[in-house]
Formats: sequence, structure tokens, C-alpha cells
Amino acid sequence: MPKNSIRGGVHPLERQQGGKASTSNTPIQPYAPSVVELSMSLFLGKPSTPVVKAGDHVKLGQVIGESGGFVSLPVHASVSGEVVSVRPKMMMMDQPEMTVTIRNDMQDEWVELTPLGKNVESVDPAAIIPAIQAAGICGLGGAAFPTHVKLTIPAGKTCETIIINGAECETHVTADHRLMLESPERIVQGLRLAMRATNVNKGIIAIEDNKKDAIATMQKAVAGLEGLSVVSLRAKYPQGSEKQLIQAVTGREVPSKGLPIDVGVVVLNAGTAAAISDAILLGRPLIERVTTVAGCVKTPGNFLVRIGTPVSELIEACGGYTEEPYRMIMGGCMTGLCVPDAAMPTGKRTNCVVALTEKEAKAQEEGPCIRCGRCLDVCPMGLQPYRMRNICDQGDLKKAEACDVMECVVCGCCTYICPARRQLTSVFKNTKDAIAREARRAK
Amino acid sequence: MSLHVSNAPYVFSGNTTRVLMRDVVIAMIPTALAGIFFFGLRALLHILIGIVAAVAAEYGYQKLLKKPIRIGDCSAVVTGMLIALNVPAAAPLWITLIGSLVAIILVKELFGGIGGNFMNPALTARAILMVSWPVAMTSFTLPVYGLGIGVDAVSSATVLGGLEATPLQMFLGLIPGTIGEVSKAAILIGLAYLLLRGVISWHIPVIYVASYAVLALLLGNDVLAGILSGGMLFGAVFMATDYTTSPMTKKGQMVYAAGCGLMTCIIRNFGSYPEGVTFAILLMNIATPLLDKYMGAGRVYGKGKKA
Amino acid sequence: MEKKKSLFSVFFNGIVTENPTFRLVLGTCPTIAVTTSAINGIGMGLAATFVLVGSNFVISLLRIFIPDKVRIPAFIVVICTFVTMVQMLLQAYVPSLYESLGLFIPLIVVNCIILARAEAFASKNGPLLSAMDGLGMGLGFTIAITIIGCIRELFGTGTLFGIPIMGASYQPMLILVLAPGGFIVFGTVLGLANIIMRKLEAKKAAKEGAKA
Amino acid sequence: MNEVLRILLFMVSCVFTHNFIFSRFLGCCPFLGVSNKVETAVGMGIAVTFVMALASLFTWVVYHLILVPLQLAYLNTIAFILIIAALVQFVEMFIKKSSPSLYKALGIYLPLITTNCAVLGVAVLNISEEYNLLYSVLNGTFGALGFLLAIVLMAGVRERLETSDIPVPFRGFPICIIIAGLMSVAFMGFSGIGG
Repeated sequence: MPKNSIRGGVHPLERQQGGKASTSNTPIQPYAPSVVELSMSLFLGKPSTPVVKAGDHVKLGQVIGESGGFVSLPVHASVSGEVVSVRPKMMMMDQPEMTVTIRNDMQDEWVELTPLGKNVESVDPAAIIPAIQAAGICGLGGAAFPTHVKLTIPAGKTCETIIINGAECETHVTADHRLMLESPERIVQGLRLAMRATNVNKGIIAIEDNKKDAIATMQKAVAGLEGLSVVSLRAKYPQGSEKQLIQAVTGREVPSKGLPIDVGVVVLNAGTAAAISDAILLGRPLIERVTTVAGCVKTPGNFLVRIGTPVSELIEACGGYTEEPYRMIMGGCMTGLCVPDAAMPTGKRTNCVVALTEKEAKAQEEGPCIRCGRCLDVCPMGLQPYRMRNICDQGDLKKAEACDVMECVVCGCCTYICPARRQLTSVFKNTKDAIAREARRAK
Repeated sequence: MSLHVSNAPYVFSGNTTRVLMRDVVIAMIPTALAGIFFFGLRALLHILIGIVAAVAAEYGYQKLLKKPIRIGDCSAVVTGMLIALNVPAAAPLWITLIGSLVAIILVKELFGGIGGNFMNPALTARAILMVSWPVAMTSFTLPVYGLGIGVDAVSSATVLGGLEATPLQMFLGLIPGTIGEVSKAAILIGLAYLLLRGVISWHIPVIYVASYAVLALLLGNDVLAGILSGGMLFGAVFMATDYTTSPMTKKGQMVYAAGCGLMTCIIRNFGSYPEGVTFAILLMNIATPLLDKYMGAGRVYGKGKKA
Repeated sequence: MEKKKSLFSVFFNGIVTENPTFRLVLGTCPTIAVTTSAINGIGMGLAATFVLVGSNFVISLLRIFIPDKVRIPAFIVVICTFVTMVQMLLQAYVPSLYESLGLFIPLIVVNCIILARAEAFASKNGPLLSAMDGLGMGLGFTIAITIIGCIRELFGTGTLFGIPIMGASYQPMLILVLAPGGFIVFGTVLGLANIIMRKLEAKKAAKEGAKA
Repeated sequence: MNEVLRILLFMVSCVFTHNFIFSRFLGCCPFLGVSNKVETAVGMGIAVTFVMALASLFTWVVYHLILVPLQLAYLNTIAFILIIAALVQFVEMFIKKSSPSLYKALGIYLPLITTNCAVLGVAVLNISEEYNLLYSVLNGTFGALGFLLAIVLMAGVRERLETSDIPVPFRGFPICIIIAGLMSVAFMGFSGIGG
């Protein structure tokens, strides 16, 4: 394995520089939608409970859904205005989600904000983690796992390093890239706050070498700060995947079925770090995030988007489509989810919205495996995708588990590279889900 | 406006099966041109017959069994072309025809078509032809540089059969042999193209030739002649690298290639066939499933680490 | 199977329904080894038929005397006796055939068809029926390997029973009379036989369906 | 050629050139029947190697030291088959006592070996080729290793073809026999090695 990189991996959309070129130079513009739809399941964990009802007037940042427990977060109003409805709605998952719809009155009237301190040094370390939960912060890279849970180090484990994930290896996404260029100090403050909360004195900001300007900016931002450093990684997908990033930065491997903390590491997304900074030093809950809008839209760009903004409004902000879109993706083209309907709202995990034309994204017919071995070469986990697919097809979950399908990180490399266009990743994801369901049932 | 929904990922590499097979065909064109230049239009006839018969056989079989028609993936073109390049130009034309039919139907389609076969169709066909019609398959002629389509050339022994030739003659292809194997220069152009396009990796051809060279040196053979004559380079570049019948991991491929070198050396030195490449690769094809089974898995990330 | 078996149905059973080569796939070694020519096929088939008829008959006669525990060794001894007889007869009267069948004459002893019929049929049925079963099975085997022998000889050497058939310009496909040809022709014929049997069965099922 | 090299070449030819399956057609039934999985194929192959080596030794001794002096050579077939049956029984009992784990692995294959024509075949071959005792035992041992090689390679291919789209009438025996045929094409490459 080469230094500062991962094993396997691919370079998707290589000729288009990962599809990032159209947005990597466009500054972040704020965008206020006319309406937001806030699901109570904006994060991974127990859904929140709505505490407003239709007709209520809410202020910006007001809690509208209460946290459902430890692995849960509150939900805040991302616009000020009138609650239109509180009802279950089908979103992108297979279950309907309780959703609060708020019409924006464009007043942006904040609730009262109480920062924990003016600067990092003046903040009480013990107060940081609860404040992060109260601000509704979850991983903004894509998994949306509540950040305070990550930062709560379990008894018996020690955290040595906090890594800020600025790899951003997915296609089209430049949200973190722009954020690193435009607000490096917020990211550094967020990192230092997280280190303070967990009593860690080593912080690393990992950035892929296709973002030279971001590396330079961040290096400047950490200059003179003890324990902080910037690491340049050889650009390769899926380096931003947590396990792979840890391998690339520290050379260590997260044990099978283990967590990053097992190798003394916590990984936070760059956007998450900025959100932590805002929550602690400004007292602002997470109501907006940077989202890249790319693909077949007139003026692709990066937007500071209120959580819950309908995708169709974002597209309008970009001047509409250039061509009839065939597929709309939230996230990048390797792991993102298809949007079934442009009225869908963005969420806390939506780092990117890509509209693709039929020519770009038409699904191709699956052919028989020609045993070229490319899937073995690109799998960052060292798995045997071609064989796993055969075994998964037999439908025996025990056998599937025995061939390590649970180790799959669903990065999509094998499907990307397969010349026969075999559906590998989606089969593995379905099998993993089925095995997890079975395990839950057995419990 | 209707949006289509499917599972990630949504972008793919440009290499489809068809593109890869087309690249192999392109890589063989220099060799084919050299063959036509040396042996005349009769070589072209062999090539055309090989391709047409292979594609027709595949189409016919798939139609007959009501299976999806997959001739569009170009793999039959590769097989047909390989067979034609593997016969001597002076051989009767029906030899190529039978070779293509045997390769496609018996060796490839019966086992489920592309990806299903466990032995290289073209090579197996060549071996069957060699065993069935040893005289026709070993009547090599010196290059004729003509446009003739008849058999008017003087038959000759091969270098492995005792003919004297300088390394340069062998490298350029001014020696008797099958249509495709004579010009090493053309084969190397093809190899460069395949490597450049990422169709194959260097492991199999390089290790094959290297392991043969080492063993031949130990046995006191003329190493340079051994590599530059016969089907060694042609086999190492176009036959041993067949995806379906070579191991899938680099580790497996290295063992496989070394095995090919060993077998070639054994057959050339001790066996009754002067040319061991065909059988050597076939023997390693047979061992490939076991190599895949026992050398197919690398270490899984995070396995065996303490949680 | 129905209670009362007619001699004919037992005979026919061996030739078609339970043809030892095509349906039961027993005795594969001689099927591949000796079928380089049609005459070898017939010779091998008839030799095996002789042993089958004889051993089935004798084993059926002895079936009440043979203790269950040692029945397999006892069967083998009986079979072996007949094989030795065949071996001597062939050596004496058709030495050329004996030469070309070679090793595979003594190996009739371990031909699974013979032991299988002894175990499955002769040890449970009367001597006449058993002999008839042996004859049917034997002829089924003979027919099967003669077909394979004919194909291999015709295309592999251009002759049939030693008589040139394909004309002087025919260039025989030598591989068919060599080892790989034995396997490939047998496998292909077996597959084709399966196709035919499937068609026949489907037709039969359709007929019965129409009747009902 | 010196004797050591001759013996070496003889051993190579027993494994490859005159492979029991691909060139002598002996032992096809277990070869086709017990080659579903590589692991069971290895078990069968080892059991056969065991029995064939011993059978070569005993049948040679019995033939040359008992049958020939007594002028009972024409009884060789019956004598051999009895020796083999007894040998299989004995080996089975021996393994059961000495190594229960090995017995567990090989147990089910042992009774099948009696009717494996490769075992009787090698005994008859040793006599008809007029090998001396050393060559007989080598023929038995390395011939059996050739069988082991063949059945393991076959099992590897069959495991791989498990999910292949083979026409239904050809599944099972027909395709296996054709696989064996194609493999023996490759084994033709060894012809001429070791005489």
C-alpha cells in the first residue's frame, strides 16, 4: 500500500476531474428557500418527536423536534415562519418519516442564542459535548451519525487523534473544498473544540492532493497551533470513507466489526467541525450547511442551504436545467441516493445534488462476469466482489456472511470498474441489510 | 419530467466488456497485418474465415437455445481471429473453420458462453487441430510476400525444428511459423497497446517469458531463440492473458505465469511436441480454478485485528 | 416397478429405459477406453453381456444360499469366474480383439454395471428374469458403446468396421480416436441422448395428459 | 541414461503422461462421482493413493511368488480382486484404530475403492507391462498421485462451473465427461515425456 493512500480504489470521472471542476471555483452563496420540510429522521438514530403543531409560528433555530434519547438529536427550525403541517411523509428511506413543513417568512428572526464562550480556550470542556447534541450536529459527510456520540469516548478506550476528513473523494462534491477555502478558521476551531472536549492533543486535517489550494489555506490556518497538522493524501476514491481515511492517515486498520476509537481515532467531517465551532462559539444550532449543486444545471455552484430546502428550489437557484434530467442524486455519483421526485427536501447529510442526463446515467444492461479480476484490484477492503455476488445470489445469508459481505463498505468501486456492468454493490447492500435484519430478529 | 431511480453507483468506468474485447482485436491488428504481409492474402482469408465462423457459431448457438444474443461483445471476434493467427498460412482453410466452430461451441458456449469457459477457446481449438491434423498444422512455409491465395510456397522446418535464423530475422518475422506468431515486433506493438489501454497488466507476459528464460538457461537451451521463435510471445501476450481462464489476483497470476514458463520449458525439452506454448497455457488454465480458490483472496481489511 | 415383470419388459428396460450407459452412466471407463472402433465396441459389449447374463443367472440361483454379510465378495467371485472364462475364450478364438481390448477384459470384474445388476436385480429375482435382465442390460451397453465406437471410428479414421467410408480425400480428425475424443464424444452423445429422452418423456406426458 | 534419471522420468510419466484418468481411462467412476468439491476430491485421492500403493506391492508379490510358481497365473484376476478387497478392509480398520480423524475424513471413500478399476487396473498393468517390484510400486503410487491430481483439478473446475449457464440436458455427467475430455487435450502436451 502506498504511503498516504489506500489500497484498491478508483478515479471516477477522471477526465472531468471528478465532475468537480464546474463548482470548485464558485464561492458559497447563501440561499433562503420559500418553504422547508424537516424530517424528524435527519440523522442516524432514534427519530425526534415534533413539539410544534400546524399554525404555530417558529423562530429561526427554535427546537421543533425533541431529541429521542442519547443516540438522537433535536431538530431546529431552519427558517422563521409558520408551521404549515406536521405529518408522516415518505422520504428517501423505505419508512415514512414524521415531517414538519414551515413556510419561510423571510424575516430570519433568531431565537435567543447562548454561546459557551468567546474563544476555544474559554470554553468549559465538559459542556462542549452536550452543547453539540443540543445544536443537532451530526456527521455532515454523508452518514449523519450524531457527533456527540462519536465524541463520547467509551470507558476503557482512549482517543489519541482526531482527524478532520477533508478528503472529499466523491464525484461532483466541492462543498468541503469551498468551506476549507472560505472558512478555515471555523474548521480549526471546531477541531480544537472537539480535541478539548475529548482531552486529545493531536489533530490532523486530511486533504486529498487534488485540492492544493485547500491544503495551503488549512496549513496557514493551523500554523503555530500546537498538535495540529495538515496531511496531503494521494487523491483516490474512496479515501473519504472513514475506515480508508484512517488507514491512509495513520496506517492503522479499524478491526473488523470495530470502531475507529478501537485504534484511538475519531474522524469528523470538515463541515461538522465548522458546525461545532458555530454551535459553541456562536450558540447557533445546525440549520444550514454547504451543498454543491452540479450536473445539467445552468450555473452549478455551492450554496449555504437551509436544512429541508426542496431540491427543485435549489435547481431554480442555479437557473434551471440545461437538459432534461434523467436521474437526480443526493450525494456523489458513487454512493449517493436517487431522488425520486425533485420536490424532496435536502437534509443534514446532503453535501451535493447532482442532476444527470440520460446519456450520462442510463443504467446499462448487466452481462456475465468475465473474471477479469478488476473488482478484486479496486476493492479497498480486500474482498472478492465477483465471488460474493455469486454467493449472495444463492440467497443463503449464512454463506454470504461467511464470505465477508459484512465487511463491505458499499463504496461502489467494484460496480464502477466492472466491464460487464454487474450490479455488485447494490446486491451487497441488500444482503447486508438482510443479514442485519435477521440478526435483529434473532435478538 | 420523470426521474429514474436505481442503486449507487451511477457512473462507470469506460471499459465495458465490448471495449476491452475491441481493444484486444486492435492489439492483434499489427500481428495480423504482418502475417498478411509475409504470407499473402491467404492469411487474410484465414482470418476472415475464423472471425465469420466464430461469430456465426456464437449467434447460431444463442439463437438455437433462445439465449440472449451476445455477439456484440466482440469476444467471438477475438476467438476467431486468435484461431486464424494460430494456424500456418499453408493449412487448408477448413482447418480454421473447424477450429472456430469447436472453440465457440464446444469450449465456450456449452459452458455458458463468455466467462463460463475454463479453458481458452482458441488455444483448445488449436490443440485439437494440432492433435487431429498434425501434418496440416505443422506445414510451415517461409514468408512469400505475395498476393497469392494458393499454397505455392516452399515448406520449411521451424526454428524450434532446427532451422537456422538470426535473432533479427526472428524478431521481424522472417521465419516460418503460424500467421500470427512470426513477427515479434508486431506482437510487441500489440502488447504496448494492451498495457497502455490497461486491458492487461504486465504480470503474466513478463513473468511467463522470464520464468521460461531462467529455466531454459538452466537447461542449457538457446534462450533467445526459444523466446523469439515459436508461439512464445504470441501466447504470452494474447493467450495466457485471457481474463476468463487466468487467475484473478495478481498473486495467482504470477504463479500461473511461472507455471506456464515451466510447462513450456518441460514440453519443449522432454516432450514430443516441439512447441510447448499451447499445451503449457492450457495446463495452467486447468489449474486456474484452484489458484483462484487458494490464492484468490487477499487479506481483508481489519480482519484478524483485535476489536 | 410393477409386481409381475414380463420377460420383454425386463429386456426392454435394459436397452432403453435404464440403459446402463446413457441413463445410469455406469461403466464409464470401458465406454471411453475401448470405443476407438465400432468392432471394439461390439466386442467389449458382447463380452460384458456374456458376463452379465452368466453372473446374473448364477447369482440369482445362489441368492438364497449367500449370507447377506458376505454377498458383495461372493458376487465378485462369481463375476470374476465368468470374466476369467471370457478372457480365456477371447484369447483362444479372437486373439486380435483380445489384444485391442487388453486391460479392459479383466476390468469387467469391477465394471459397476455388473455388480449393480447383481445387487439390484439378480439378488431379488428369479434366474430366468435375471438372465433376461442381464441380456437387456448387456445389449443396452453394447448398443451404446457401438454407437460411440461408430462415431469415433467414422470421423476419427474415416472407416466403419474397418471399411473406408468417407472417401480418399477425407482427412480424419485424429483426436477422436485418441483419449480426448473418447471423453468428448461420450459426453456429447450422453447430452444428446438426454435431449432425446426429454423430448420423448415430454411427448409421453402430453399424450397421457390428453388421455386424462 | 542412468538409472536414477530413468526412475525420475518414469515417475513423471506415471503422473502426467500416462495419467490414469486422461490417458488410461481408469477410475472414471469415482473421478466423475466424487469430484463435486475440492475437499472431498482430495480425500478420495489420498485414500486411492494409499490403497493403490499397497495393492501394487501385494499383488506383485502374490503373483510372482505364489501364482506363478503354482502355475495358477490364469487366476490372477480373482486373486487380485480378493487381495484388493481385503486390503481395503484392512486399511479401513487400520485407519479407524490409528487415526480417527483421518478415518472420519476418508471413511466414506474407502469402501468405494474396491470397485475403483484403477486399483485392479494398476495390478493387471504391472503384470502385463512386466514391471519389477520397484517399478510396480512406483507405478501404483505415482499413478495414484496422477489420479489425485486429476480429480482435484476436476473438482476445482466443477466448483467454478457451479453457477454457469450450462444447457440442462448437459448438466451433471455429460458436461463432466466433456470437461475431462478438454482436460485430456491439455494433458496431450505431456506426450513423449518419460517414454
